[in-house]
Amino acid sequence: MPEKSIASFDVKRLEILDEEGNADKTLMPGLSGGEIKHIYEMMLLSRAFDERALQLQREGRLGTYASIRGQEAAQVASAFAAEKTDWIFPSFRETGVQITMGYPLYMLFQYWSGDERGMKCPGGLNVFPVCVPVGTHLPHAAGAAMAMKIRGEKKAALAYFGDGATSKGDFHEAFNLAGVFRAPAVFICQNNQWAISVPLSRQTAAGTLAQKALAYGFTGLQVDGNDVFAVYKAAKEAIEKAKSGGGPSFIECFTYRLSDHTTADDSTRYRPAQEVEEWKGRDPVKRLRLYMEKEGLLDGEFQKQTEEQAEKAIDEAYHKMEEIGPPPANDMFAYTFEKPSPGEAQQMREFLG
Amino acid sequence: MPEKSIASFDVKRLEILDEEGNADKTLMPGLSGGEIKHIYEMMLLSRAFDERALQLQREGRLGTYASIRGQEAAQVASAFAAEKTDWIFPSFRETGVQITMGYPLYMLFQYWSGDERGMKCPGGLNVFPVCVPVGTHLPHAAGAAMAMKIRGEKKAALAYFGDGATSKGDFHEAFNLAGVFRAPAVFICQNNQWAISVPLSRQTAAGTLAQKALAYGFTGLQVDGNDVFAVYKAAKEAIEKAKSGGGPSFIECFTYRLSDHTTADDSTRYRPAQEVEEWKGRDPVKRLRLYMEKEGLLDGEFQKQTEEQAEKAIDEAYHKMEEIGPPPANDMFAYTFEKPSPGEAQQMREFLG
Amino acid sequence: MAAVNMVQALNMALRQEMEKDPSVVILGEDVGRDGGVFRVTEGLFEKFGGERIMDTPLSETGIVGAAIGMSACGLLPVVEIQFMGFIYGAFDQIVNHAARLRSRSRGRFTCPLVIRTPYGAGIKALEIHSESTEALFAHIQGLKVAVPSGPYVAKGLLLSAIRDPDPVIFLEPARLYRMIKEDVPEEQYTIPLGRARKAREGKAVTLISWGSMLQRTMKAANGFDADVIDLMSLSPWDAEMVLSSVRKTGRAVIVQEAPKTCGFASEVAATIAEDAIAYLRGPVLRVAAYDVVLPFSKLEDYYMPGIERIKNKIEEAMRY
Amino acid sequence: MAAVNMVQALNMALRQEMEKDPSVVILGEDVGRDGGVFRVTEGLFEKFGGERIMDTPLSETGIVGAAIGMSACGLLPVVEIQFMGFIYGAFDQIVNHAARLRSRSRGRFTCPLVIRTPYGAGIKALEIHSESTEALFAHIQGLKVAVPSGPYVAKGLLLSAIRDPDPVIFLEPARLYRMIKEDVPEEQYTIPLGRARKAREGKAVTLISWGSMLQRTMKAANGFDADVIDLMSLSPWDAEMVLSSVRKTGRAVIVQEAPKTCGFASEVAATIAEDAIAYLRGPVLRVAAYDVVLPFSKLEDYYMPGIERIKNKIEEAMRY
Ligand SMILES: Cc1ncc(C[n+]2csc(CCOP(=O)(O)OP(=O)(O)O)c2C)c(N)n1
Ligand SMILES: Cc1ncc(C[n+]2csc(CCOP(=O)(O)OP(=O)(O)O)c2C)c(N)n1
Ligand SMILES: [Mg+2]
Ligand SMILES: [Mg+2]
Repeated sequence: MPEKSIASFDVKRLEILDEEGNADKTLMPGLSGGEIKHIYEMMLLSRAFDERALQLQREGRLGTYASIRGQEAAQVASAFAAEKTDWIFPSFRETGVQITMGYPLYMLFQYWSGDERGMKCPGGLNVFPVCVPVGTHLPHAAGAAMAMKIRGEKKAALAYFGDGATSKGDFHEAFNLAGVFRAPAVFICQNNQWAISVPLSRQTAAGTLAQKALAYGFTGLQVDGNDVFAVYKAAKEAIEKAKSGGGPSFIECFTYRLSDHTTADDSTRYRPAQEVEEWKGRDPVKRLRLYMEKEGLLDGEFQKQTEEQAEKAIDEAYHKMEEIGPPPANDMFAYTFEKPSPGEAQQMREFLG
Repeated sequence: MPEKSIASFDVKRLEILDEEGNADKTLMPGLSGGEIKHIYEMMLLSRAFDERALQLQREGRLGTYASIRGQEAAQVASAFAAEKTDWIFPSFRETGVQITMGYPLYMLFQYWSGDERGMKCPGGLNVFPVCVPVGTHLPHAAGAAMAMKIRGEKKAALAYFGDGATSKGDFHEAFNLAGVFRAPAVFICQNNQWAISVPLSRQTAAGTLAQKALAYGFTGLQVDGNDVFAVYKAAKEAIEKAKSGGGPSFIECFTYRLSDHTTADDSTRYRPAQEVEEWKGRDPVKRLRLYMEKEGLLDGEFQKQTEEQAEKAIDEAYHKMEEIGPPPANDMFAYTFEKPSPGEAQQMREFLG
Repeated sequence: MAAVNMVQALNMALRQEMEKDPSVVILGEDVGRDGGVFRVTEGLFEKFGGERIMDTPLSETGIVGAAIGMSACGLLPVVEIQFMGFIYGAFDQIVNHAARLRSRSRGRFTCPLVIRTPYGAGIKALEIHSESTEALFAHIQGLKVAVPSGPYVAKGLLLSAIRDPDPVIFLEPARLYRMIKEDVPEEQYTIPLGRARKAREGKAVTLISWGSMLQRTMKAANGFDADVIDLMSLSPWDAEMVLSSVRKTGRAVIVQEAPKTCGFASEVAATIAEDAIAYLRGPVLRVAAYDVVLPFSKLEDYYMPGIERIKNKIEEAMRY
Repeated sequence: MAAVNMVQALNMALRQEMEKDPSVVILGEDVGRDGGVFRVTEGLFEKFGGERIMDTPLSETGIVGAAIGMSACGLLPVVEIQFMGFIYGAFDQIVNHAARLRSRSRGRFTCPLVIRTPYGAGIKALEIHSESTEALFAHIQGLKVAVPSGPYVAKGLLLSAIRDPDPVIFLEPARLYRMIKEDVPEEQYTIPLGRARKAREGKAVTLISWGSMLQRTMKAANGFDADVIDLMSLSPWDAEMVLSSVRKTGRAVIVQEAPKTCGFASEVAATIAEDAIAYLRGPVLRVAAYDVVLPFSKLEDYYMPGIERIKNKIEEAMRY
């Protein structure tokens, strides 16, 4: 009885669109020209929102903000693969996902300005509030997916998180539960290679994050996270698999955070400038634009129009937030419980004086 | 650019000694006859202690007790591979490990009778107290191993735990840290296929536990946990690898819990009798005895003598515990802090009246 | 109406509510085929099947976290944590998520979940099986905390907890599980969260307690003209009943099983000292466990507040 | 002697102790090359290298759990948890292990570790970055809890914490990090754990506070003949100083940043009500945050106890 092999695994990576905008036709997902245009519009809108948020933060009009620059493909293309009624569990760096799902822009501004009303997801959408403690929303996604299965609803739960989140116990317990219960969950990691100042090599000794799914009995796939088509295809297949009873999937979108961690961070303290430069060359937006140009889906006019629309939508959203103004102070008493406890009610009376 | 393979893994299983007591010579670890006899003695002593503890519990002389029956090979052979000064982090079901490390038997009786003095590990040994919250000791082992590396001590940290523990976030975070810091840790799971009433298939969707190590960039090996030689060999190699800077290892000992979960449990409520019967046939003690008989290492005399010695040692230990008696009540004030706080001191005075 | 113990009363509440409301699901370790290590969920797996009675992996973060997700999606999960000592693995989920989801989402998503767990000393269990850290949960805004003191209260309180639109930590004194039997109606009835009850009427001293200490307090109260209050809920809690009793008696003794410092008794005492001090004849006294790490079972009896200690404190109060 | 802020004072304490004692190591997220998100460990990575200043994965359970293992094996780990709101991931390790290892092993293994974490509101941060749940830790037997109120205290208290043979939760009010400068000697000095200090002497009312509320309490005290006590340690805490002050003044106002129910102020009030009631002229008053989920930054200023609210309570106390 020699040492014998009892299991073997292969971890795969999917790439479709290269840096010059050439797509591998054999692998292309079924996306119409209109759909591709829509993805592109969402990417531009996300980027424009991101830039505006950074600017507003610098002007002291928003609080700390986490930029998504460089991660637009991973966010937009995966969210585009979802249906409106799927459940979305974002981390704090998911502007592109929220926008693509149709989350109102002015509410995102509210959120980043420190107003919880921005997290009151509108009816018809199931986008959970931003999760600040890293990785702790993954069990919610597992549970939501379990609930979908129990209730017989054909919906998937999509959880978004970073490479740093894969080190948390919550990641482990959520993946394990989803595996055991074959829950319709899709776990989407944006491996942007940094968790604030901690590089991937300090986050894990594993060669890929995708292989972490092996521990839970389902598959993990790495995709080029700056490649809209690879991301879309992987997400679409995973969502369909989830909805048809095939259980959970894990997608590692290999990408890069082009900005500082947040506006409170200075990444030049810990990150080689050259690495950032290299990844700027792999810009996911540019890559899709090149493809669309080649395919005749985009010209200067469309580009200009899309940019203008984005700016306009953002202007309107910001003004709407400003018009609404800050929440009334006694709002803080209204949501601790459905009905305020006697103590809370008394404190509110004291507060109102 | 098709979907390409970026990593592949093979999970192995090691078996050396079969159920009839035949060993694969090509795989045999270097163990002298004397060493094999010692392992056997420790197995018999562990089993005898286990039986006595169960009996004493039934008589109301010990508290709840967790039997190790069926897991003696996994415990004794792995602990035998360690040096006295290695650090051992046991769960609550590790009598065989403690005994093999030379932990005083009377102190084990103290522990199981509800007296913390039993967990005051004697000098010269580094056996941590029993860890009751499942899996939560694994980070301690990772940290101890990191400390060994920092302090330049050539010691390994061995952590023992069950299949259920692999579902805890603590498992994940400990494995990940050990991987990242290439810490000299050896993680030894006794996969006895049940976590109280929860079968392995409900614990994880993964086909093996060994493959969970892939998530952390080090190797996991499954061994026949009822095979002393396979367990010893795997543990010995892992400990040596750890001490020579090779980083952590994970060993899954595939075994079976022959008894109830603890004396508070009734496993007939949830476990098929036939499964238990099958595994009784794979008794690790019997298997080693058959081997030793064939090799001329054991005869009726040696068997009888070993059994008698074990009973004698256990009698003495139990009497010693009884002689020592229960701890003085004010002992509860002595170990909250090194020096009692003023409040504690005052409460002690009140208590003493 | 039958005389049943607390395990049976809880089991009845769960069974009845699951029959009535298909959204109610149970998850936890060993809650299914095994019926729970204390048998509170006995028979439910057979009756409702594995989709509604879910044996989970050993995974407190995952269990509570998943229950949060479920509760936000229309289920009413009742989680069992096997012993309170193991709830800390889920503490982050409880504190940062269950307690805050309603506030964070301005009511769009809520957590109508219940976390049941046996707690408290006196059952000679292994380490980490005997703590009573209810005060930790009472300090977390957005959580409700309920503690039954006997079978009748247990059933009515658990039904309220399951139907409550917010997360409830439901602490079951393990020592009481099979200790007392009471007549518990087969019909459903509720005991509102946030309200205390008078376990006994009296005029000379107010005794305040909850959970397993209530029994001992009642015994210690013999021979005194004591108003005994069973808080039943610690968050929100019925300060009104306590204050009006103290205003009547002028004396207060609070009895808790937990160590003294920062226990819930401190909150009760502080509230009395803030809102009823003019009525007090003497100090507000606390009976509590010592401020030490809870000892293993051999010394457990010395650690827990006993009837004698409670009596002595009542006598001390009566000296003013 | 230079005027430095609290970040610098803490940095000085860490650097000096690491120079003096090779067993001291630091671990946490971003403590290395980045110098910590608040820069408390700035320059230490460059000076002491990656083996003693360990950037870890994002893993609170793992970090604290590993530190427990390290501390049992002869190191003196100082852990940084990036914000107090993320400490709950490590709560099980802290409560079930760090606090109990000495007791469980009858002193054979101990946990001389420090867990540093910024805490408290007032910095307009994202959600979960502003809590002050010190009371949770003060209720856990076997933990020490220290809270500096300024640069000078910070340095001396941190040195005591590192040298203490037991686990210390060291809470750094983030609002104060760069708010005040004080003269802090370059030499090492210690401020003992478990002791309070008089921040001001007075005869008419005792004001008790700690951490970032101390500043506001001092400002509110202007115009009153107030004895102001800075607790500095919450576990163990200096009940003696509080009681003797209250016996002198007959009035007590306790100011905490945390929500009222079951906060540490309740413990202080309960202790006064138990041991100094005969000296009181009126109620023991608490100023605290409201019992609500801590709001996002836009409403933070309404939530935190401000100078006006403290003043009003002092006036209320003075009416008796
Ligand atoms: C549990 C927890 N610990 C620490 C933090 C502080 N923190 C915020 S983001 C972050 C890094 C996250 O890295 P990653 O998961 O890779 O996501 P990314 O920021 O790269 O999108 C840290 C440490 C936190 N929010 N939650
Ligand atoms: C964190 C935690 N949750 C629950 C329990 C209760 N409990 C004790 S042992 C056990 C099962 C452990 O299974 P496994 O890890 O396979 O070890 P085994 O008992 O089989 O040796 C459970 C659920 C516990 N001790 N700790
Ligand atoms: Mg990242
Ligand atoms: Mg097991």
